[in-house]
Amino acid sequence: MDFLIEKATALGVPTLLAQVGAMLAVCAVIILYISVAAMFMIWWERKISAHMQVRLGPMRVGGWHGWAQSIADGVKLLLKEDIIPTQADKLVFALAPIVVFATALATYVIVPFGPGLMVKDLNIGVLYYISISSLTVVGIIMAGWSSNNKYSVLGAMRSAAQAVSYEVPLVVSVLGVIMIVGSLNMQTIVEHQAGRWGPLPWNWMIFGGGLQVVGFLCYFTAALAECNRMPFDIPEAESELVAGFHVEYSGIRFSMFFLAEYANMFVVAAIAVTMFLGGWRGPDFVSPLLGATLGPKVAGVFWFLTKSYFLIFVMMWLRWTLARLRVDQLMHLGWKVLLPISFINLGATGLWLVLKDMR
Amino acid sequence: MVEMVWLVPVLPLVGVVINGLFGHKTGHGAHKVAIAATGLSAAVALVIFVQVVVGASLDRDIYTWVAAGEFAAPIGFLVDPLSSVMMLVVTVVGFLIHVYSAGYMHDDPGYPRFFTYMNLFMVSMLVLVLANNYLLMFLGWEGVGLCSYLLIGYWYEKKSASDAGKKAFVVNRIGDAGVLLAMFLIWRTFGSLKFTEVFDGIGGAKAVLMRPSVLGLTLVTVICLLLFVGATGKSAQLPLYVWLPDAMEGPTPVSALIHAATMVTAGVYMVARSAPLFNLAPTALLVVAVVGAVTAFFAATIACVQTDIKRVVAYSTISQLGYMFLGCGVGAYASAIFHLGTHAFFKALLFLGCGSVIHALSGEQDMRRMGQLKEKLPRTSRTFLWASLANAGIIPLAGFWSKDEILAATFAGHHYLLWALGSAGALMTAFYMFRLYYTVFEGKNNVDHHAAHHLHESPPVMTVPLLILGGCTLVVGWLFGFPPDHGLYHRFVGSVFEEAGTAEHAISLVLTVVLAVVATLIALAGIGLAKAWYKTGDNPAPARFAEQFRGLYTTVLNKYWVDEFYIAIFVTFGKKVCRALWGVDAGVVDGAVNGAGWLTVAISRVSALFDFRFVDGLVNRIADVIQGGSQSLRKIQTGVIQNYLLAMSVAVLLVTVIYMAMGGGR
Amino acid sequence: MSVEQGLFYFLAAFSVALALIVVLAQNIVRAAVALIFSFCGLAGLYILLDAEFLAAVQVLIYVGGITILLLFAILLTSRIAGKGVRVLNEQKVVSGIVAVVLMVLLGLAATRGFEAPAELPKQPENTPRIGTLLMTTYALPFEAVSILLLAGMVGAIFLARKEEK
Amino acid sequence: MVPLSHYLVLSAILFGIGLFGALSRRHAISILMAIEVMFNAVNLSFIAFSRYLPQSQMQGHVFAVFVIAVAAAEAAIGLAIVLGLYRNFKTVNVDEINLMKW
Repeated sequence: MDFLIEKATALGVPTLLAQVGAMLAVCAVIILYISVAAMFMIWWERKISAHMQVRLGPMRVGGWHGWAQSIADGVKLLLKEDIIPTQADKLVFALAPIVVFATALATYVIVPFGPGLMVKDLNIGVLYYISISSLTVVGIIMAGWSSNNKYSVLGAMRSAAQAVSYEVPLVVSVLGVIMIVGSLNMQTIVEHQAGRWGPLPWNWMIFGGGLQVVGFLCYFTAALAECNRMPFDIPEAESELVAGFHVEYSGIRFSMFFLAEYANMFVVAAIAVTMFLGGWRGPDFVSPLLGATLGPKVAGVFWFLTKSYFLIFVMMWLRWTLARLRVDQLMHLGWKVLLPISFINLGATGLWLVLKDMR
Repeated sequence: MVEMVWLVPVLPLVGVVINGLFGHKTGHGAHKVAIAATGLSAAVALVIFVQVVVGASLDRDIYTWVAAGEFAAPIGFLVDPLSSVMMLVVTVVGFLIHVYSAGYMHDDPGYPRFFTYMNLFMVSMLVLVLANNYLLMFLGWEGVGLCSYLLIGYWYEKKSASDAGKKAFVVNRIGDAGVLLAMFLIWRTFGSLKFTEVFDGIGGAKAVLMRPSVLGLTLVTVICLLLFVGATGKSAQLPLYVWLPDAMEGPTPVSALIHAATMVTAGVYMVARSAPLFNLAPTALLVVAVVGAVTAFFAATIACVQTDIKRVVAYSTISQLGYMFLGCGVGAYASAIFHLGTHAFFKALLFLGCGSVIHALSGEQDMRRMGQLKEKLPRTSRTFLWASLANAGIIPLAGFWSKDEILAATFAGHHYLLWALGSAGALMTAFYMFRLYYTVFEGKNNVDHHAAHHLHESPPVMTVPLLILGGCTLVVGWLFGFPPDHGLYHRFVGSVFEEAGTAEHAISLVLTVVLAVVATLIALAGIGLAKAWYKTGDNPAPARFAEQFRGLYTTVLNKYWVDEFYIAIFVTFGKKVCRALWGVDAGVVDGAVNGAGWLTVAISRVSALFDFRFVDGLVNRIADVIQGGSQSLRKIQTGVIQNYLLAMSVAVLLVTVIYMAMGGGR
Repeated sequence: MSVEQGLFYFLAAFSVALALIVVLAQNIVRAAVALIFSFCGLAGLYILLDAEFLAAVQVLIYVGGITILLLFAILLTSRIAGKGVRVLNEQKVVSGIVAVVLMVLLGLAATRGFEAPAELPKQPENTPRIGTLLMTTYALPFEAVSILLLAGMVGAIFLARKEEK
Repeated sequence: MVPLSHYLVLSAILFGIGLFGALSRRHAISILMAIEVMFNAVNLSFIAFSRYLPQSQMQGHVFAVFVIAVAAAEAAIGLAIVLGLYRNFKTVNVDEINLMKW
């Protein structure tokens, strides 16, 4: 983004205009990416679930394996009538999906797609992500409450409880990495994972970088809960709450929730990759083709996306592997299992660091 | 090792934590923890003391406790002869009393609670003594106040006990306010609260200190008087002594530790610690001396007629504290602290002896129901005798040296009147001590039977501390106090106060001896009188005496009605006002009604008509006014939080307005 | 008018307007939502003050934590139809006056009180600096606050628990 | 550059608004919210001071952190109390809860 601003100012565009323009451009890009990627992921998820159940899933639309299915769905959603219940609190009802989507959008700011390829390299990156992602639940509660429907209220309250509970282990499990790196800056974290670890070519956090396997698992579990994925999807448990907080939503607003959910999935995966799986690091195989300036970037993006989508695949896989937890089980898991484990991990990391400094 | 001084308060703190948090676990093993903690800290204190004697000293900040703007108060320790002596006394006496308590409290349900409080008290007292700045000292000061409150009300199910606790707490608050104000002034004058910095800053700030501030008193005088107000509260001097006798509601070891040996001497310690300031304020010194002497005399008179064994000792404590302040007031700080130390030993011994007697008589405290316990309680009676002799100031026991030094210094300071008061007090001291001794251990046996038949000497765990304290009582006096003013002790502690620029009154050897002889004679006279009256136990003389001076006797017996006075003034006042209002109200309203009645009757009496109507109207108006007033008054308490909040914010608003009107915020 | 000033005035107006909604709104859930956004506006102001760490903490704790709890309690205690009920008590006039006067006074004090330096002093990087301060100068308050939080947690659990019969 | 006084005035305004709310809202939770607004006003002035006054090496930030922590505790306790009130009085309007009166 700074890059864009420089270019624009170099071309004689006034600074303010350049800044605004750059912001708008970036937003446009991200929104585009989110929607496309989300559609792709939806289609992908449907295929995966189908194949896991030895079905085929969408096959017709667009020819090859129904790749255009979710595009069609999207179009349909956009064209549908936008219904607002009469007893709803109109303003809040209208605001809710925007909040959810906007937060999902805002989290992309600090995703390091590649070396130097990120919207804004905040030096509180991780903290920024954590705080922004905690905004999502606000939107959910607004949605659930404003639609004035007992299912949605229940879903919203479940979601609030879940989010607040799982926020804690999420943060604590990430803290280990932050302690090791000594910075909240995403790029710094990625840089820190450079180099080799003995025979292995990776010095990732879950490997030599910090042995943060436990932290990674805690983070991943908590993150699943954060974005209401199976097995933590009780806020929108179809079989209990119809569809939870967004039961009253339809048309474009519904599609916003839907997109936001998948966007969140991606961000969660991206953060996990950045913090634990070495970010965009990977064998740089394209520099010979594209030259030293562009090559590393391309390779970085490639590896980053590969890792992220692998994690997303794992999420979908889990969805068809695990059964949904009951509310009390959920709380039990969050407070009495995840939290202690992540604290132990934190303490162990601290100890490890101290010992390392000693020798 | 001196650097390890922080261990001294921290060790009891460990005890507090263990017994406080895991009391249900330690249960009746609680005393082990507590005694171990205090014992260890006593050992450390002993080592440090020895090193200080050899010449070590320490003034170190360990941690910045408060840092706000340019105000900073460290958590730091100051180890010099003065504080080390205090530390030693506190830890040793405390340790012995802990041991004793293990026996005295052994079948008490709240065993761990008791020892938690005791250890907490040790912590606070040591912080008070070792602090190197006024704020930290004040922390300890409040801490001991809290523990005293908790321990006086230890048997909280007894209303008298909890009331006594509250009384002690409230009375102490008055003094604490003084200390706080003094600290504010000190901070404003010296820009620091550390003893060293304050005392070094005196030279620089002399101009300010000597400037008349309030009522023509110099600033330093005001500071010292405020400090002394705190001292009177904590050390039970006139007029704030009233809480100490009631404090005897607490368990006897508590009375021994807190209300005889350590806490009540905190005031003396503070005055002595602030000697450099006091030396600049002769007026304040005079006040201290006068209050001390008067208290010494006054409390002694009361002690002469009390019949509750513990209260006699309590008033004796007040009186002895009076002597200490007298010493400070005449500039004999060293002697005062010396008396503090010796008194700690023999007064603790006295209390523990009382405790042992009470224990033996299964809770009996009235000395008229005792007597001839000498054979039954041999060890107790023997140590009690030593302590009484010491308190009476018989050579060569502890009390003699210190008290005599104080009196000698008073004489040498040409405060002849104060000296006379002190000596009279000494006479009565000897008298009441032996009145107590003879009525309890000799005289006639008035023990009622079911108490008598399981009368027993206390277990060793209680008597051994008695014997140790008795030994100390026998030796410390001449060991450290001889020769007067040049003994080991004085060469040790005196240095502190010489630095403080204390004017030592040179006192010739002859005078010393003469005064010593006089003092001894006085004490012997008192003892003789007591022996003549109470040895046999059936001498009618005391009764006749009481008859002769009935008025005086009853006055003294009722402690000069000071408590009643206070209650009348401060407590009943509020009620009085309300009742008065109500009375007026009722009377006036009735008057109104009757007036109306008479009005109808006397309608024909034109002459009276105007009169009554006038009265009627007037009366009604008054009634309305009063009713309206009371109505609006009770409306104040609405029970709605937000009204209170509103009142608060209005107050804040007013404060802000005043502040800015006075040009603040610019 | 530079971007910074523009942002400042925008965020200030935003926060104040939403704060007004918070205290005046008829419907309490709307008030809570307004509170959330007003917090976000303040977070923006913190960023203007180079306090990005606190801005993040603000969003994380206040928005993600406290207001969620508030909303939670609202959902547990009240219905959606908040129409028609009196939201202000009878002392609103007096308190309004008090508040306004206090506002004015504080404003006066602020404007005539402190002269800020011409150029902003150099500021160390947020997060490490705060960490160091918390661990050195303010270690004791830090511990005190943590104990306070512990006590608060215990108390909250105890209060909110249904008394078992 | 925005002068310090602007931040202080803003904080004063927010504080006043919060005070008004705390004084005159009936719903207990609204009072809590108003108090949160006051907290934020104070935080703002803390941070503004520590930004503009050179001698304060970001100590204001630390105080703000403390304020936030205390606010969190306060919210938790307050909400527990509100739930208790609701359980016992079936209302959360504090001006209807006045048992502690004459």
